[in-house]
Amino acid sequence: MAMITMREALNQAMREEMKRDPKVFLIGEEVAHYQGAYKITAGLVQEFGDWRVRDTPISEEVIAGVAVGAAWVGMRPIAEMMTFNFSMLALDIMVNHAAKYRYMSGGQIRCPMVLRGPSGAAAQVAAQHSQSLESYFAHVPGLVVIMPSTPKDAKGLLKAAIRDDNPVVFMENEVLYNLKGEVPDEDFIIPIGLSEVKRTGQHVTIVAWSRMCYQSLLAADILAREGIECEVVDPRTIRPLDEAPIFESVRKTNHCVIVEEAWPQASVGAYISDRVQRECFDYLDAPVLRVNAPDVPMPYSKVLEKLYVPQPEKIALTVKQVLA
Amino acid sequence: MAMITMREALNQAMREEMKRDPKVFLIGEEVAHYQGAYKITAGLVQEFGDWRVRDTPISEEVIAGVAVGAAWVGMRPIAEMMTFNFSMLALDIMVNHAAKYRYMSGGQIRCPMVLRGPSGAAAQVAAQHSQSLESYFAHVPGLVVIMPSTPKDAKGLLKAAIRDDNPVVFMENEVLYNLKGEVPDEDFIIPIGLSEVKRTGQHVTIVAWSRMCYQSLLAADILAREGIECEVVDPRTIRPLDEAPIFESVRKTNHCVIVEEAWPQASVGAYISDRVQRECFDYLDAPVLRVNAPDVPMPYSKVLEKLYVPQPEKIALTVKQVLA
Amino acid sequence: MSKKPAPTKTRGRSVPAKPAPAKASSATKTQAAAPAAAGKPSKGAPPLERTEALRVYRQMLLIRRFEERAQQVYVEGKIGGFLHLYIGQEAIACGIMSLLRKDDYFLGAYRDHGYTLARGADPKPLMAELMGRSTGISRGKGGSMHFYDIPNGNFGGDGIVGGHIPIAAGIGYAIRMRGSDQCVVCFFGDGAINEGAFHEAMNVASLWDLPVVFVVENNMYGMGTSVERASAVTALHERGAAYGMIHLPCDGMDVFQVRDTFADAFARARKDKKPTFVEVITYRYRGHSMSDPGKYRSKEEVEKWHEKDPIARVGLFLLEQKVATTATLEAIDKDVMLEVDECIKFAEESPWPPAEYMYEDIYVKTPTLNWRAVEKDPAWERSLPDDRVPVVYPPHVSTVKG
Amino acid sequence: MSKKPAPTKTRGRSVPAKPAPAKASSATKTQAAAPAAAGKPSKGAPPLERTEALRVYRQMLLIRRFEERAQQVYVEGKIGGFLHLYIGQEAIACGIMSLLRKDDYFLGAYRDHGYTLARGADPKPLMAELMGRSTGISRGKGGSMHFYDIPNGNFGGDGIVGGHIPIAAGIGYAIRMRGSDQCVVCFFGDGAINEGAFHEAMNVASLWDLPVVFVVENNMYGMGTSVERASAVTALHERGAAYGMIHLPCDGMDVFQVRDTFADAFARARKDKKPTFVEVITYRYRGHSMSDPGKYRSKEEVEKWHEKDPIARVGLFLLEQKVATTATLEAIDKDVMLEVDECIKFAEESPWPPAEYMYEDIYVKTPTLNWRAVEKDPAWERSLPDDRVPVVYPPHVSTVKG
Ligand SMILES: Cc1ncc(C[n+]2csc(CCOP(=O)(O)OP(=O)(O)O)c2C)c(N)n1
Ligand SMILES: Cc1ncc(C[n+]2csc(CCOP(=O)(O)OP(=O)(O)O)c2C)c(N)n1
Ligand SMILES: [Mg+2]
Ligand SMILES: [Mg+2]
Repeated sequence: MAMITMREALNQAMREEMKRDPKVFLIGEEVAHYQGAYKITAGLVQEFGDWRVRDTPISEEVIAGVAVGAAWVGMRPIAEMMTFNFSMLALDIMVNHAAKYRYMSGGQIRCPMVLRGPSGAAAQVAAQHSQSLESYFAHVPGLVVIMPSTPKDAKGLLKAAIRDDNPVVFMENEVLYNLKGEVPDEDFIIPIGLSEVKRTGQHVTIVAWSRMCYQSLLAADILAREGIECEVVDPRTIRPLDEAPIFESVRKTNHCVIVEEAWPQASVGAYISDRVQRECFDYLDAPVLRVNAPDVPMPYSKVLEKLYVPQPEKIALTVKQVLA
Repeated sequence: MAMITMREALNQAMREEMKRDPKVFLIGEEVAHYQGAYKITAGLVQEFGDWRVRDTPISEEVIAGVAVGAAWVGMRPIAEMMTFNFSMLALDIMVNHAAKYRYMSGGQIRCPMVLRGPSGAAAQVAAQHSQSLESYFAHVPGLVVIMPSTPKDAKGLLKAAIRDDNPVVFMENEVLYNLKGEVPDEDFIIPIGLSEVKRTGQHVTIVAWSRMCYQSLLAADILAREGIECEVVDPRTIRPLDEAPIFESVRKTNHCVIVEEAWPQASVGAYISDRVQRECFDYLDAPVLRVNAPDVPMPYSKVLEKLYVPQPEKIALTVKQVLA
Repeated sequence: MSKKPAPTKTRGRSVPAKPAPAKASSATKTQAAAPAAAGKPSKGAPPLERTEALRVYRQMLLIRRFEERAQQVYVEGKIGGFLHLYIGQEAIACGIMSLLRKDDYFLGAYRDHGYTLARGADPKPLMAELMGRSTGISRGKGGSMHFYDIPNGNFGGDGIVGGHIPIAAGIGYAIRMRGSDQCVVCFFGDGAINEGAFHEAMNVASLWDLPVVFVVENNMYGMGTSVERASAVTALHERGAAYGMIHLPCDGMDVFQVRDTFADAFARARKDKKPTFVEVITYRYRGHSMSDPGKYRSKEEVEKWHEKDPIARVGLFLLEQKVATTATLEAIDKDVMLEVDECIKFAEESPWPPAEYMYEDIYVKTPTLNWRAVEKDPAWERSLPDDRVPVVYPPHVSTVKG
Repeated sequence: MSKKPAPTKTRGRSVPAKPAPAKASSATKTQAAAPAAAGKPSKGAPPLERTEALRVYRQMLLIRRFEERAQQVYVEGKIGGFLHLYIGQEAIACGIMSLLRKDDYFLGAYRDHGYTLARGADPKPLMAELMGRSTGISRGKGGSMHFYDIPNGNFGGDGIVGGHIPIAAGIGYAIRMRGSDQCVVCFFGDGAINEGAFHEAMNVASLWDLPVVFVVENNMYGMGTSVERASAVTALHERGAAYGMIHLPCDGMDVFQVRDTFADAFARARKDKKPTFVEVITYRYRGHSMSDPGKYRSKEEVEKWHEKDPIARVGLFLLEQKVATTATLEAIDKDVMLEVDECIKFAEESPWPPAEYMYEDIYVKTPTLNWRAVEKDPAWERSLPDDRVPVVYPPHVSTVKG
């Protein structure tokens, strides 16, 4: 076990899979000679050359489109969105093509690709650059959506995503890139669609993923000092959703809080809430509560941004509210 | 009161508003000389000329972009998506521009535009042409989303949308275009954000909009014969959501079924379910149940399509299940 | 065999050309420049063998009769949704496919019957697909707009105008990684070139030297909108100059010229790995789809194009060359009609897809998945570990260093 | 005053040009064609009045000093997020704004400090915006990438590369509807022209004759990617030919040439309603943003460009023309420094935005809304019935029949 950052974990995952399989290649803006806008792909072009680590023009529809076409004929592309804020320009490719051609062809086509990059708020990059758009991908049958919260999960799940034969949307979080954690030294993968209980507790179940899982664990520490034991479940994969462990936990704690960095309406968190009230109806002592970004665009000023992003204190407050 | 189709109602709304205000204009693919792919804009170019009824190249990003730019400098554009299946190509313009510039400029900019067109399944147009993507727009603060279910609502709400000073996404349903209904003869609007109880009943609350409201009313007829009285609430506006009447109804019936044509995950219906379990927790005798399209792409064959689209029988079955 | 006419002549003949002088002038300039830019004289295609010529004739006729019958059956309500007919454009698909190698790829838009038939697919599963039967080439789940035949490199029909163009660049990219001399043909319409997707894909295909042959089938209209009302420059192939890509026009009503033009383009793709942008000038005889009466076109205009009928043209050639007699041609037509009748029979006798089909072919069953999570999800539960038909990849994928 | 140099010379000087012969040849051709296409001899701009020349000099200097200080303050942690500096490109914004009419519009990308200052905005609220204060021009909610000054027709900064280009076409469309002789300037970078949005917008601007002046500021790089590695044709203005649009290059380090070039473009937009595509060749002295050390550029290359410094060039001109003495210029610089100091002071003394600001400026409070539905929603509850600053529309909107 080595202590490495999520940045290193992601970089290792890609390097190892590219070594393992010549069909794996990387394509995106500044991924090669600039070493990645966030340095996630550092060193790869030196090792694998321009055809397997490809800098592109600023053309998101082509970045995703090239990945889809190459995947259809047997390659295993990893397409990087410099940030997922720009992925709306590639959404048609993912939703109408990557997710549907297998179906429309009666099972003749497969699309083993990964669309990856940072998602969510960074630091003061304002409204257009601070969005959590996982709901756009989670809404769509035919796609797989993964959002890791630790270096280990990031490496194991990215390796699984690259080996997976379905189109996978792999959403990272810029703020977590420098987060350190233990990662096994040997070759390993974490199965897609496997949630993990990141902390056990008997009073309340917190469902949270990516950066919000991290924030929730901090909230759990605060609450523990007050004798409130939170069970924090990290789905890790958003689609398909590993529901059973969530339901199991709620049936034990009888209380549920869902923490999400995205806006509240028509979101992943709303769906999990719907599933919990449906499957744990007789076990809930209180309605499922949710913590989200306010239902407004992200402001630039740091004093406002701090109020915007769900903080441990706010999560703790909501937990007390659900237990009240 | 005249009996007219939803097609005529939409056409009248645009004609009347274009007469009323020279700043209103229409832009989209085939909206002018072809009279509209679905003939919604028939006769308008003859009356208002090419500058106010503009045929465009097949360039969705420009259709929405031209509308946004014109709106910023004081026009009131109506941009047509031939169908909302193509709106992903215009999504960045709507989400990162139409919805955000007012905020990012500290209130200097307004974007009084309407993005409209048919949404949802038609008849055997298969996976890429049968999508209900309202969740993509409902997710986003800064946008208004409207989905009418009757000719009267269509006319009154489209007129309101055109007069409204915010960017409005107005999603119609192709299958309802020929639906007839009574529409007032005098000039009228229906306020945005006003839901309507389309049928009163005491046993169960059905929340449904657009075509699904129509299907739910058919289901209510079937159930009435068996003595089950459904209250059908049509939000009509998806964002902002007029919640109070929904909660009021559920507190009366103690049962809730949400019917949605879209896929179930990260959707508008999931959010309404979350809101109901939250606000009506102590009133619910059973979990909120949902009827959706199956979580798969739309198949072409008519025998499969019939199984795919939520039918009155399926809705009725779910109502019985929630009451069981 | 007809040689390429001077581009300007082609334009004059085919397009009611009224572009602004600036545009026109720059137009001819670039056109003239194009072949030169190829850097070598046009070789053209080898003359058609007598038998091969007959085969192409029969194939063009099969597309036409197949679609004429489909149109009838549609009116009878046995086909639903959109039905876009290729009638009038047969020479393009047949000319190109007559040169395409077994291991090459192609993809196009929703007007896709012609490509699939020209590639030699059995027409029975195609008619069955139109009728939504389980024996359809896409198991009844795609319909008219979504014909795919992957074992033959057919990535078929896209319902999103322009959406498949970046994907074609991706197939070209994979070919370069492999280092093989395959190529990919990307068909799209005159309306599609105004989508951003076209622009982004053309730039990278030229920038990275991808073996993609871009074919804009300029049939003069995108639905009801003429090229003049949609594109600022009406000589569409000139858009290629913006990407430093070799670009030229071609008479799409003449299968021989199509073969000459594309033989060069394929050679360029295989040897030099360079893309080509060809504007094939043609016409769709029918409305955009079954719901379109085509009021925006004059009777005279339509008739003018029927005089250039691509099938009649080949028929005439066969007679002139004494390859066939009127009797032979009639016999071929009869034979084709019979084949289409059998397609209808096959389709109507085929079973409807069972309900389970709805949940199949969404995901690939993969070992990287936590099975327990999805055991109740039919979309996963009914997924297969492999594709329904084996996709042809080259045995070994070699990657080239850039 | 310098006249336009032969395009090829400009290219040679500014771009390490190694395009393939095919591209190069077609390049020069189109370039030559362009001015001709204008159909009338270039008139150029009126010579700068002595006072006006001094004003432009001071303005360019203000942009540079303002950004140099912003850079310092950023390092001190008083500015957050992205900070993209315009330093090196000042002649473009200042040359263009010196010709723009009060009722004209413009918009650009995130590298937007220069445009806003050149348009004559008070720099204090701009520095306050960078520091996220409530007195900022966007109330502290936009930051460096989002300067807007609507009363002065400034639709400012877009963080989505290419996203604002279709919007510029929409402003041009509104101008045509009005029948006024306004025009709109759309600034974007060399990296933006490979976005589909550029393609779609250029086509309609030319097709519909929209009074839009498209300005690609070719500073040789999009982040770390050089034009050669991003665009198949490196003479970027040639992309204009694909849309039949008049297109030409311009030396962006020379404010006088900028004025000459754009005076013609504006005249064309106002009189003929025709768009123009100008490639302004320039260089960004700093990294792409504060996080970019700019390793991808050689010291020599950067120095070569500093020799062409646009501000020094104007200073020299002022001295040669005896408009100013070295003393005057130094006095101006001192004065500018003082003004920037005051900006910092103003910003640092300004209050932080209160929490309520987060919920303001999202929706317009409109009579068409059912108020009861949103009374608990702060985003609606705090919305205003009007804009925070009155937007200048022409008093009466007349619509023209096409
Ligand atoms: C992205 C997108 N926009 C609009 C449509 C609707 N549509 C379908 S076909 C068509 C016209 C296409 O014309 P063209 O590209 O010339 O092809 P043709 O039909 O002439 O073969 C349009 C606008 C679509 N399917 N996809
Ligand atoms: C749609 C989109 N894709 C990618 C980015 C990330 N990005 C920001 S600036 C930039 C480079 C733009 O270069 P250029 O257009 O030349 O403008 P310059 O920075 O040189 O002024 C990129 C790739 C973005 N902001 N938006
Ligand atoms: Mg066409
Ligand atoms: Mg640049």
